[in-house]
Amino acid sequence: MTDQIGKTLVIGGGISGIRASLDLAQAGYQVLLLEQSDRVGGLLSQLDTQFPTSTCGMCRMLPMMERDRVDQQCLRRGLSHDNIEICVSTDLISLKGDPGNFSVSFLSQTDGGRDDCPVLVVDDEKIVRDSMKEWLSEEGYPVQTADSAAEALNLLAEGSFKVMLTDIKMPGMDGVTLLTRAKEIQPDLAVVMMTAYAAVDTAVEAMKQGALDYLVKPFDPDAVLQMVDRIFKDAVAENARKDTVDAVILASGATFFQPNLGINPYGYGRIPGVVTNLEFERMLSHAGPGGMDLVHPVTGRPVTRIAWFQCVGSRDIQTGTPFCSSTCCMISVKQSLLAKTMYPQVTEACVFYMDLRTWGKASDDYARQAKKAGVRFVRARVHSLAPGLKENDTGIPVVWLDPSGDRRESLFDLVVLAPGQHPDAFLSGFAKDQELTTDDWGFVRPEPFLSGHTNRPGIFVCGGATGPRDIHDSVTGASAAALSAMQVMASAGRQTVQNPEKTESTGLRSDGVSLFPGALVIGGGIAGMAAALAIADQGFDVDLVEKTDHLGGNLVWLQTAIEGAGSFLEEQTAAVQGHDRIRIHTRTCVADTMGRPGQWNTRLTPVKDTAENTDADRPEQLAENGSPPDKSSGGKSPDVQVRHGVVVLAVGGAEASPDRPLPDNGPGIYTQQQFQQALDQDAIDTGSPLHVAMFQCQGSREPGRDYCSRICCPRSLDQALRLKAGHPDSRVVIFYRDMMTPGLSESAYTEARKAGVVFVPYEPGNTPELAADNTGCRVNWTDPILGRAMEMAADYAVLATGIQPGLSRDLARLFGADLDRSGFFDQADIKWRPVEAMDPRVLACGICLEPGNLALTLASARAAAAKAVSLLSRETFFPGKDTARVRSAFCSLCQICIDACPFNARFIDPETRTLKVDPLACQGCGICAAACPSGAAVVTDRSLAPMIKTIHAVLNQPL
Amino acid sequence: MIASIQTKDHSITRTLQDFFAGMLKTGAADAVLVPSRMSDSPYVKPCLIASHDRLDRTVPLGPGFFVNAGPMMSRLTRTRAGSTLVAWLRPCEIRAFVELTKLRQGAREEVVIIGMDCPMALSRTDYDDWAGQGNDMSDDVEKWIQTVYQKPVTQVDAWPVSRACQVCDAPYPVNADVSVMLLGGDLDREIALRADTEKGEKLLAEMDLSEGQEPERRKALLADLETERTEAFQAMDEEMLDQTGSIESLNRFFSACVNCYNCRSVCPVCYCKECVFNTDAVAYAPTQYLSWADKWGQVSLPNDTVFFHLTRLAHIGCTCVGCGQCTLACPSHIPVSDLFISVTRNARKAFDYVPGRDDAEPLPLSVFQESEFTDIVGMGNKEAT
Amino acid sequence: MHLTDIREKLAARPDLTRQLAQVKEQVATCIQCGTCSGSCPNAGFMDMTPRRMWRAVLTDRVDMVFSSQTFMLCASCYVCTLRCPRGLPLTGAMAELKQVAFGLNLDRFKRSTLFYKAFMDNIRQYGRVRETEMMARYFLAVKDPRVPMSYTGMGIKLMAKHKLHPHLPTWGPGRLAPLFDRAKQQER
Amino acid sequence: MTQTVMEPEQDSPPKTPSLNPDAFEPVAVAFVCNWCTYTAADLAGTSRLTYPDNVRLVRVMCTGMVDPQYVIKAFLEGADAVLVSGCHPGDCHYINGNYKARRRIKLLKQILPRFGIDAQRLRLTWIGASDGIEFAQTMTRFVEEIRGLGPCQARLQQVI
Repeated sequence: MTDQIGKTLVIGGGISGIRASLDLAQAGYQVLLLEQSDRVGGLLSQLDTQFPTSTCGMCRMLPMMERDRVDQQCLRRGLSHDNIEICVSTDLISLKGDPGNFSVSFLSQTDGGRDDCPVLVVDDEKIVRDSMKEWLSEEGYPVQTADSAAEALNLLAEGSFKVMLTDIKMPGMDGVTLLTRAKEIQPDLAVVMMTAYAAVDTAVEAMKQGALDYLVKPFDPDAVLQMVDRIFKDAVAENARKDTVDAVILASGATFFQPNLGINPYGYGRIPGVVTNLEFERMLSHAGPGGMDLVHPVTGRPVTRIAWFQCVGSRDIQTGTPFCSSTCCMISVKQSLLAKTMYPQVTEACVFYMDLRTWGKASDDYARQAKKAGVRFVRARVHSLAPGLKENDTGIPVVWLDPSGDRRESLFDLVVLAPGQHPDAFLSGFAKDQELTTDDWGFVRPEPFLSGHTNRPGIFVCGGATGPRDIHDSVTGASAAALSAMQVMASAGRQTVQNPEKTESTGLRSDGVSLFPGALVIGGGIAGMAAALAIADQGFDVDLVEKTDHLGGNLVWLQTAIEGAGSFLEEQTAAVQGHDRIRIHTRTCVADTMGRPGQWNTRLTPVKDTAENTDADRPEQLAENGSPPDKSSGGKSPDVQVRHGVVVLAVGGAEASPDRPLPDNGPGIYTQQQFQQALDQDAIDTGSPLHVAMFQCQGSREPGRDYCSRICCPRSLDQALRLKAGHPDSRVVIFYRDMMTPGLSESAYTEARKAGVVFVPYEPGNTPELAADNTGCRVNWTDPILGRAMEMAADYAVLATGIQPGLSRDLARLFGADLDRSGFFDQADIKWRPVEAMDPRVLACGICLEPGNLALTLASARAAAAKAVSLLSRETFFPGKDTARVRSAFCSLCQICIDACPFNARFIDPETRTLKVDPLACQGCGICAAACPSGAAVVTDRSLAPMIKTIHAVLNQPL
Repeated sequence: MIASIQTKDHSITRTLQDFFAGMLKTGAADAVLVPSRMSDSPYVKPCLIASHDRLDRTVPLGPGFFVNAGPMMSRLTRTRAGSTLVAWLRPCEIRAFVELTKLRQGAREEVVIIGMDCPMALSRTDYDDWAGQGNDMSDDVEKWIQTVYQKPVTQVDAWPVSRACQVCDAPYPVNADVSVMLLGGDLDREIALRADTEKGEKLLAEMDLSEGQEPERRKALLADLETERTEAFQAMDEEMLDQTGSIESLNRFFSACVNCYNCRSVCPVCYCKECVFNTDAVAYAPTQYLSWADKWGQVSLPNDTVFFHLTRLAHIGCTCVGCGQCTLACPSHIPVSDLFISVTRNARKAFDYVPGRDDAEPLPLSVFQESEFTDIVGMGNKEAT
Repeated sequence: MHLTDIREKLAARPDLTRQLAQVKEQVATCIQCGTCSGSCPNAGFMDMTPRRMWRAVLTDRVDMVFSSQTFMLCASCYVCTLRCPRGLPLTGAMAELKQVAFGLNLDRFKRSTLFYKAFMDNIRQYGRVRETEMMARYFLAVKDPRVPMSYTGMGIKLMAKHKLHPHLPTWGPGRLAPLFDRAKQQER
Repeated sequence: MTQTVMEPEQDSPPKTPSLNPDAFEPVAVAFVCNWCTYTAADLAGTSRLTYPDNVRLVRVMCTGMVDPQYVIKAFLEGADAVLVSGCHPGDCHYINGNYKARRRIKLLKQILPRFGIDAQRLRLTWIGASDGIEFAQTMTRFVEEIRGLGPCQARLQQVI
């Protein structure tokens, strides 16, 4: 045990790095944040708005509690937190060690660049001097030359050098003597002898006298550079700062494909008006070129017709990129929507895509908004671009093939390319140095079932370094990685920094607030278990509530479908059951809760036998018209009271039931889950050639359930491949709208095509017809490419209906949270605070939060646990200095301020009948003060009296 | 459901008194709130009466209006009392109470509101004149009733109707449980009551009344009143604009104001426990006054007069019920309500808000829509005032 | 009728069936994005776009495949192969379809088959194309007087532009025969 | 004091605000939100974009904390114009403060022009964190507009 404060190195200051750093800092750990560029924020500092909100909410990442420790400002202006040391323009020099003891050295780019490494070249041959000078200068080294040892000594006396490259045989004083004399003048000078092959012995001798190394003539430029670079780096490493950290989070991000590399079919860099989406983002921004106007970058004329090309450097074998970059579709949806709505001049906004990947909870609806705004979406890939005719430059001609096979042509002022995400050079080097396991494309491959763990203990990874990621997944993954780092620091016996107020000799602040040191986790599926375990492992009591009689949730039926999931589930269940800090309550649900947020006292009650399990998570007293729960059994109440400071909603969800009427539920019609279970139980003979038709988006991505469930496409592909592996003559046809295989899951799509699975796209309103009777199913459809009516007799029809969240509004509201329009947990911010309610003490994970696969579920569970742990780790919270106060003498209890407060921070204390402020929820915005007519709601310095003074002061300043 | 009470002894007042007494006797009401004289003085104030034999001094209908009963209702209903209260209110009092319930200053659950057609009240000084010193006002009251409910009047004998009442755009009950339809009625014979809510129906059912109907002339009379009052409002609005259309003239308008804040004390929707202008929020250092005097050459005290009135306009801009109490209360005879009614009735149009119209209608400043008022955002749009 | 015809013929030729299966395998990962068809310079003359051709191959619609002239019109310019995001050997696949079509000896491809044969023979013999002789041999082979008639207009135009040389200097037989033999050998 | 008053960086002798229409220099108060418009103002500053110092910035955490009383007071204290500027809809750090501000400004615009304070003297704008150019342009244009309107009456004498 040591009283050392835990410290984590975070590599990369993009949003993943910021998120991980803030989580660690809020938990009280120290963070060393290294960033190569000159600012934090990464890519996001170039994006004014994000999908699917068309707004920016980056500042919502800032912690809501202990706000005084963080600069309350837009993150574009910078980040500052007491516990985070931020080093921008800094390179990582080396990293060695093990969990609990990594030594890291890093160097600011501002000190010790190559221009600080002057080189002296001494040779009597001019050609050698000149060529050496040319090679080294090109690389940025300041070079001086001397044609004799004597001149060299003069130069050495005048100024200092880091490196001297000297010939051995020279007229006058020879190189070896020069070496001795030079070392007298400048003992730390690195001297490299240059010699002909014949004189190597002399060179070796010179090394005994202090030369660092030698080069054999004739030398090749690379060898010279490598030698000087090595000396430079060693010298630099001496200047580098060194530190010791317990854990490392790699958040170095990804880079964008450069469209001008390779065959460049779209003429990026050659054809004026072909830009990347990042360049277009700047054009859209008022801070970019063109200012408030949207103008052509070359001609300066207003832009009216814009085309977006998807999959540039993604899903393209020609650029060595078989994977999908996950985010580009939505970036283009956003840009086209913004262009169309911000600039009425834009008459044509047209997105050319292959599959519109609007996966996840809110994206599909966003794309519908874009369609409504008049953005045209064309399922076509444009093969190449040629510049328009110069003399009448009317635009860039774009030619494509529409789905019916007709060739179309249109002119566009701008073509916006959506380049894919690729691993960057830093990542490749780091992965190699640290021997991290990477995938075929160079992204770091996380360990299965351990989101963010690399093969190296103590080194965690998140964000773009693990593959193409959007903000939401990056932020979630970053919090999960922060949890892993916290676990390393805790097991190394490290401490957290507690509030400085506590130790100040000037006296203790008396307004500290503590949370009840425990967590209530509702839902015993894999999400709930993972969250419970992570919280309990950090030393906090957890009550885990499960409505059924067993743990595991959906993973129970899914376990055979996912490789390794069975034993993972078994391990997790055993760990939860064996944990001395976890109390498991099966066949139990939440009845009601008392107390204020953070100091909840929640009553758990057994699920009644008669109750349908599916409704059991509904708070009982609300479900039954206010009648008190059944306490009659045995005269003694079976209810349990639980005190907790945070709550994690992990109630999961289920496969949605098919929305459209099915033909008598014919024998061959299965839902995706039913089909999976039949496959897993060998109820289907995959060894014989089967005809199977799979239908995607059954009831999803349509009004009513207008989100993509994100899991059905990969599951269908998995099932199809399994059928094809069982018998190659099996005929599998997948009817789809857009195959949602973002990121690296694209490879399963390709595999399925290779295996001969037939994919048939359809549009809503033109759904294939499924009929069934005792003899089997029949599918009729029109193939859009062939333009022919097709028919298929199928042994099985499989309907992918997607996920239906299982969270009831009553349960969410019990803890001050709510449901979103799709019935999932309403996140405080879908991008920036993805696992929290507006109140950060209310968390959610798994598929009641958002649709996702096992990896995403585990990531959200660990992210939620990270939030819970960082809150519970604080013994006392001291409210911000600007926390709102109530002058009760003036308060009429009109509750206008309660309505106005965006954070539910104000409430009427039932005991005193006075208005109170929850100091941990209050963000000091002052909205209450503006709403209150009586001046009873006050926020330090942001109320009437000081504002009147300020107004007077500013108006009476001299001009 | 419309019921009818037969008028007894040609006295409408007596008939109504009996009606209230009946409620108390049958237990349909535990108490009634009715304007009443406390002694032989002519002044009437809302009185909470629990005993059926104490109704003889009540004046349910009459030209005296000294207190808006809205805030009194707020006092009586702030927390549950466990009893049924029947309140006899003027339309502007109902409006005030509805607004106060939205501000959580009261609750309707235990109240049955009987609202009446209210053609007018007299100003305070005119009322004094009208009532004289007479101990028995009953004949005058009956005469008044027979006059004002039969046709639009702008004055009763020599006494002009108060300005706020002259421009009142809703002289009939809105949002009451029971509406007493007096306008155009054959009041010497019967009084018609309409139940507007379940609670109202229950009350009328318990009173065991005969079936009635809306007076035939009532609708036409209401239309006439509306026309007349719209015109009166426009005239007042123009007059006010003329008198206060600039900061300079506003200064003049309020030049007699002594910052007594009576207007806000009697205002039924100025619900603050303590006005912010009475707190340290608007207290200045002596140097501040000197600095103003320096800036303008002089500074008249007390200051912040216009600041106070403009703030009050902002605070009650949507909720002013137009009862005219502020004018009645002003010691300096400033027609405060003329200004407030003219400004707020125009201002609230932007939010399509009418105070008292609907319990469920949220206060305009407590809610918002994501896409609204886009015309007031940005530069260069020369939007209309 | 036509379908049965082609199916029967294919069934009788396991080698061609195998070749067709290979084509299907080559284009299996096609995602019907249409890049091939958009980039094809001859697409405008084809009765069916290459994309639809691949779709027909993948859905085993041999009737559609071999009632089309699309693969016969492939000029082997390789643009589609260069642009295909799936990296599919589309030009090669077109060539294979040509071969299967020749092998099936279908009536509708007779003229194309004969034209190709005349062309290749001509090259084999001379090391370059001698248009007049090639066309003459082609016309003889078709055995249909309407065919030469249909080329008359084009012939006259070409002659007017001095693009046809009725009296070509003759030089000895070309030396391409061994090359052709070797290619044939390799194909096996 | 949490709100920062941006002092105009000037060493020249103070000009007395002149009421002579020929030499009229307007004075305006801008309540700017800490997260967006203030950041934009900061960006304008660091980008060396100039804007007239007639606009006095008062930093507020959120436009939603601008009590109508502040606006009224500013006019009565002699401001020729008042600007309230914050985050674009949806961007608000406090979720919806800007929407609430919009309603309050709407109400003020229903009331103040009635007393001769031209509606153009009260402005509400959304200026995002990265809109430094827009900020500078808006300020310039704002001042030009007020200059055109002339001094606000309330500036000429004490409003009691």
